[in-house]
Amino acid sequence: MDWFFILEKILLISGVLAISLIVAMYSTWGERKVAGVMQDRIGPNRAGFMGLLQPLADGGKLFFKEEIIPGSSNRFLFILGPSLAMMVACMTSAVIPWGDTLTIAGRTISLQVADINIGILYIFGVVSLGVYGIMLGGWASNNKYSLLASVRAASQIISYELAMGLSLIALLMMTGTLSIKEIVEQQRHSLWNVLYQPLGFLIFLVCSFAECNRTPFDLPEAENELNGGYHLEYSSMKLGFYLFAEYINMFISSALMSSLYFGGYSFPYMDSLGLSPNLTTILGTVALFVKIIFFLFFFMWVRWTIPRFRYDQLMRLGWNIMIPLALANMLITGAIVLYRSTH
Amino acid sequence: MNALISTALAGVVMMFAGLFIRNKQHIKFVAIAALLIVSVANLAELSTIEGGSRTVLGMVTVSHFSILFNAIAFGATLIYFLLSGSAFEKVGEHVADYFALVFFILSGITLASSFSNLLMLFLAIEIISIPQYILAGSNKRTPKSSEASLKYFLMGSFSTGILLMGITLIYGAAGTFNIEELGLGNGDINPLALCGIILLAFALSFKVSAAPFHFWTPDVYDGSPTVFTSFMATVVKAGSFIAFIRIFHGAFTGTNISAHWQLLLSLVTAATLLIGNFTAVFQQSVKRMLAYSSIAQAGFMLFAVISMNKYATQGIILYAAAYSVATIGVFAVTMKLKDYTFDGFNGLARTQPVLAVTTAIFVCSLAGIPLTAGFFAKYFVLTAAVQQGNLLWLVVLAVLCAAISAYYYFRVIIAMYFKQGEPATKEEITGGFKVMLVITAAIVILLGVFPGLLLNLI
Amino acid sequence: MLTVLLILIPLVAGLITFGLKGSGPKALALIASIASLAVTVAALFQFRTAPEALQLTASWIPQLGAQFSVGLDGMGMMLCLLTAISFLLIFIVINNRNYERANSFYGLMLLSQAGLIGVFSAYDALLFYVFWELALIPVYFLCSLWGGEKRIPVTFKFFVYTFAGSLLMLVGLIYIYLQLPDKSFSYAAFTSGVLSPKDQSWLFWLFFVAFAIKMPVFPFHTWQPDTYEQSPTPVTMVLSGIMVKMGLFGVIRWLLPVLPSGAYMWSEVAIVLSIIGIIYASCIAIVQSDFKRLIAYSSIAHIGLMSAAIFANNEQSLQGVLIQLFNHGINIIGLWIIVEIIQQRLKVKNMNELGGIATYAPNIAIFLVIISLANVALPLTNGFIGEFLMFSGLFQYNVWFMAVAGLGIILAAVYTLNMVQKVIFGEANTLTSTTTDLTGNELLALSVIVVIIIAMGVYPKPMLDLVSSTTELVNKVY
Amino acid sequence: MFTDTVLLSATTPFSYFPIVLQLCAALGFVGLTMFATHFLGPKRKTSDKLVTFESGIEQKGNARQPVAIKYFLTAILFVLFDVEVIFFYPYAVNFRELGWDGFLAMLLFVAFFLGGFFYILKKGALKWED
Amino acid sequence: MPVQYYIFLSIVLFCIGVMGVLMRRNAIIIFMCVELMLNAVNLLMVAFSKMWADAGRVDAAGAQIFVFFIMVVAAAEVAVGLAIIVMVYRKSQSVDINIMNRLKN
Repeated sequence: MDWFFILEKILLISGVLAISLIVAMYSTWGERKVAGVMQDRIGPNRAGFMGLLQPLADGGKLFFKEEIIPGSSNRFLFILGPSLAMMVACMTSAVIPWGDTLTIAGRTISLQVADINIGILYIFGVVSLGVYGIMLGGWASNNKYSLLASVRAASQIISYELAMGLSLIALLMMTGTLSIKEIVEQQRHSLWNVLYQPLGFLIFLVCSFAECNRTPFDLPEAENELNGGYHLEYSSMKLGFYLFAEYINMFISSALMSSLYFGGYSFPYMDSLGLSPNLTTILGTVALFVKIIFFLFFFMWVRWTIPRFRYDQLMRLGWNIMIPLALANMLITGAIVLYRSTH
Repeated sequence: MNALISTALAGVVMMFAGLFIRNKQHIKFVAIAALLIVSVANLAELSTIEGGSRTVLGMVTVSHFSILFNAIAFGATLIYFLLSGSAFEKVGEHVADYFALVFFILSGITLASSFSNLLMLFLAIEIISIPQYILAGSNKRTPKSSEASLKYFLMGSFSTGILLMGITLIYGAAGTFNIEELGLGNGDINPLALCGIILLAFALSFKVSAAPFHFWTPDVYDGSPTVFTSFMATVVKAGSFIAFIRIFHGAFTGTNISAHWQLLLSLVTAATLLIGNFTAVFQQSVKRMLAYSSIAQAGFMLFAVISMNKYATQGIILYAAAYSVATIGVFAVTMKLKDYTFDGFNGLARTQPVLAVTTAIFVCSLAGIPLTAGFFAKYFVLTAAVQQGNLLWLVVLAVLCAAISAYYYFRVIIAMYFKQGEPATKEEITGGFKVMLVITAAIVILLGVFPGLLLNLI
Repeated sequence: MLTVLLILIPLVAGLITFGLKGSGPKALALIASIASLAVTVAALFQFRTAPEALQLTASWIPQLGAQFSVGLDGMGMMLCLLTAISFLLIFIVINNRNYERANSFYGLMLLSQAGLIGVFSAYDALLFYVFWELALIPVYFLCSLWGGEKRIPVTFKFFVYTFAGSLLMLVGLIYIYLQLPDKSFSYAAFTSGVLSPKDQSWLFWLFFVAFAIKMPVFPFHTWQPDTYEQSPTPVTMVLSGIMVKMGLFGVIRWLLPVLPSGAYMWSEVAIVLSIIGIIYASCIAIVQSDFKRLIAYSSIAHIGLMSAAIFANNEQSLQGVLIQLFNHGINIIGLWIIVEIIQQRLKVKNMNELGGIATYAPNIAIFLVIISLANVALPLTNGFIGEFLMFSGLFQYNVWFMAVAGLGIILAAVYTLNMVQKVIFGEANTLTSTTTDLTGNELLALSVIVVIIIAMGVYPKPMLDLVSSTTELVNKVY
Repeated sequence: MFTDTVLLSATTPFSYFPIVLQLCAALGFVGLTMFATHFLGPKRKTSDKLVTFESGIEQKGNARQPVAIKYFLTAILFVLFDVEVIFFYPYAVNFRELGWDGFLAMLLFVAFFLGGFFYILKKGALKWED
Repeated sequence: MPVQYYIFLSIVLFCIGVMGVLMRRNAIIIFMCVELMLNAVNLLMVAFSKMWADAGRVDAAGAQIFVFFIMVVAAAEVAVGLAIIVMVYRKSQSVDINIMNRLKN
């Protein structure tokens, strides 16, 4: 047993989890700031410089709030719901390559927690567990609004998961692998996938919004229809978990989109700069985070730009437009790839 | 392959027919036309097969035998559509879907008659089973129907699990799913394989409702809409049997291995015969009687499984045809009556002589009276068992049970001819229906006088 | 060709009859039975000149080696004759009856005739089996539709008994078929003697049970008295006069030649069963007060003697059996005709309510006496020669068997004469004093029977000649 | 029958080990936080506080009533179509080797997929308006 | 890990499923037990596939394809089965299979 390996992985995991949490926290700050800019307001500015300590204040408040579990709820499931949501959010980051390898003291350290050859399937598998968190929470609350919201959320998430899965198939046809690391490496030496798969990316993007319950797909949490949705009865850190999970999911979605379509930790001319490998790796990781932050901003941008869909519009978009489009994209990609490889 | 593809396509066509055709009666005609096309496609393949069989991708082996069996299944279904097709409309709204499901079942049956890979066996069994769960529960007006459906579903999926475990264990022993390459009978017996075979035997006994795995049958058959019971108890059962026979004859024969499961299955056969017959004797409802009699008949068909010779294959072909056609006929008549008990048949001979005569012929065929198809069906499976050699005790048991079966089959005749009563029919008996019944009865008798008509084709 | 015609005439006539109305069925049945008799007589002549011409073999199910093979030997010829005569007599006697749904009645009667002739002429084991079953179905319907009060359970018992028996026989047939090298059902192949004695010893029981139920032999007889009692009398005539002969015929034609060592091995058991049947049936007959049941039990006793004689397996006994097949049929039909006549007039079956008929209907009395005497095998009646030969055959086999069976003769005399005494002599009561004498057609039928009784009693040689070929054949096989 | 696909040349079970580590870490984090907040917050429970919130009016009946069958239908359809999607994955990974034959087979599969899809659309299984 | 561990685990899971089906009365739980059985089979199938691949069979991936088919069929069964259970529940407000004994009469 290689103890250094384990130590290295533990460090990496802690780092990734910590960064996820920090990014999630500052996303809330970012969100309000973006909202402020878009609506010509200032946004949080009291706690610390430019309100930078606001997320800490919010987090602390959630910690010290009274914990309420409604009398008619199912206690076990009530606690399990947010825990599961948070767990799932924490698990998806395991297969995302945060960077290339670092060489420290003769050891080659990969900046990916686990490079498994079915990375994309793993993501799908874990993400689809996320719906349990919402479903359990909504059902366990024994509240009509929560239940309705959770049922809506479940329907929405699973509907868009179909189109999401289909849109990725076209990508797989081009790359021929399910390992995310390999997909990134391929882009390092050629053009970004988004240039070959614009439609696929678009579908994936839309579906990511729906998967994360982000506006314009935030029906499960529609506060003016459902009093806040599936986490209506939650308080304290349990509510915090739901909120955090959502932001972490956004973060991971952004990372995934960057990795699959925008070259991940690679950036143009990275191999021709003549820098040391370690430096290149660090620059790559920075590049990845730049991309992620752009996508996070995009999430917020959309939120304050587009109004919420009606439920039937949402389902129609998912089933009647996204799925056929994704299928068509897949078939066209397949035909072109085959044609080019045989001629 | 033609049959497989065309039935699946026909199913899809029927699904869409329901969307575009408003008139329910036209749907029936579309179904009949589709079935005719399927039959023709099936028979057209006969001439293209040289040297007995053709294997497609190591998954499906199309042979003369399988085509003939398909033809019988399609023929029986055609009779079923013609006799009982109009009863579909009374079950519920989604007539076209019911027809589509029947076509999907048929495609499962064609797969069952031609698989050459355990994967395809599994798929065949499932394609046969799953539409049946739906058909069983298709009458939404009565709780009986949905409960029958639930019961069938739970039992059916349970047996699927067992089937899969059997297949997995066999794979663990043999390293392949291809039936021809399994090679279990040679050399020492692998305990994994033996366990697998036993599990497979159990699961398939479940599917063909052989005792002691039969307990779901009466309830399900009784609860389901009669028109679907009639299909489930006949064509579908024959289809499951063909799968049973193909796998056990094709893969598990061999000097060492067959003795092990043969004893087990003979006991199952004996139990099936005894339970099926003795319980059928005490039934008051014709529908339930037919359910139990289908168990009893399964006992006879099991002979074909355990005897493993050419009579067995011929026998199962004849049995499938004879049993299906006759039972479909009896069910068709039963469905026209208001009262499904034996008393409901009282005096039918006086009011509806055509119905009574044809029913009498069907029932005689089921009892195995000579000059009806049922006689030669029984004859062949008994011959197969006698030739097998060490099953004579079972054969004697079987003929005694056959004599008992005459009791409950003839109760129908007694009720129709020897008792007084005014049987109430649900609807006007049309001339077309009578003509179809007479044609069906003629087929039964024709096969009873000249079984060679079918046997020549094998 | 004539043989096929013999089967076809009643078959086709029967099917046509179903579609007729009014008095059509009656007329057609009569015509068909006359035609049958004529063809039978023609066949009889052909049999004397060119017996091979009665054989016919046609392809039926080549896959199984089953053929449509029919033909008539001496025994078959004789039984066909018996069938033709019996059916004609039955139709004559019931000519003035009007049955409900006459078309079905006469149609089924004719179909059963076709089945019977098929059984007697089949030379292919599978064909034999098919006819064997087919003869049963119409009779089952006849009994169930036109029988007495308890007809449904009773005839059902009859049906299940015989059906179970015949299915056992089917198993035996299949087993033998599979043992044969050329996989054929033909008579020649079946009698080629390839079966090992071990196989024969158990196959014997499969066949014997089937035949024993039909005859019937103790302990397989329990269906018989009930069925005879409940059936309409014309059907009882068919049952007791001809159908029971199917069992005996089966033993002689199929069991003995196909399973000679089996029959040899179990002959004592078979004889003991038969003799128990004789004594048992006779004893019950003595205490019986029901007219029909008495005759039924007497029939069991007679058949028991025949069956015992068959298994005694020597030429004399066999000759006796063969001739008795015919004579017993004639006698018992005669008795049933009388029963039918009395019952139709007085509507009672209990002999204690009868008596003194001789005074009011002397013709009935005369015929009953003659036929009863033939039934107890008085010399110069037809019963005598057969029973004599059978007893001498049994004597050669085992003296004690003969002695016990002989007791049956004495008992037969007791109950038959008792019956005659009770029915026609003694005090007439108010009921019996209304008896009217025979009508024309009854007189005709009974006269024919009496003529046959006396002719056969005085000059049995033609009949003995007719069956000699069969006797020789069977003994050769032994 | 089947060729050796990428599925078989799998990475060793050991490459999944870090995932187990991460699972432990996530479990630990979630558990700890839950545990901590349980003790950190004030606890002043009153019966009114524990009543479920329904926009300020009193709760009527049990919330766990059957919801519209549409949701259920969507779930079922997802299960079916998702499994069909799963079939595309091994195909997509291997589709270069399978070539045009494989593509045609996949077209047939897609045709059936679309057949089912249009069927449910036509049947109105996804109509949310009513 | 040796394949025996997987076989043992799968058999245990399978037996739990079987016992559940035979002993529980709630239709949903029975159904879940059936799914457990199927998943035990899947696990075993993959284990055997690996075993035969290690033993040098080139077509051992077939078992993994089989697993796909099991999943598909299981999905179809889920679709049908849940629909049936919902239908029964809406009729009788219960998914206890004991109440279904009224079918017998």
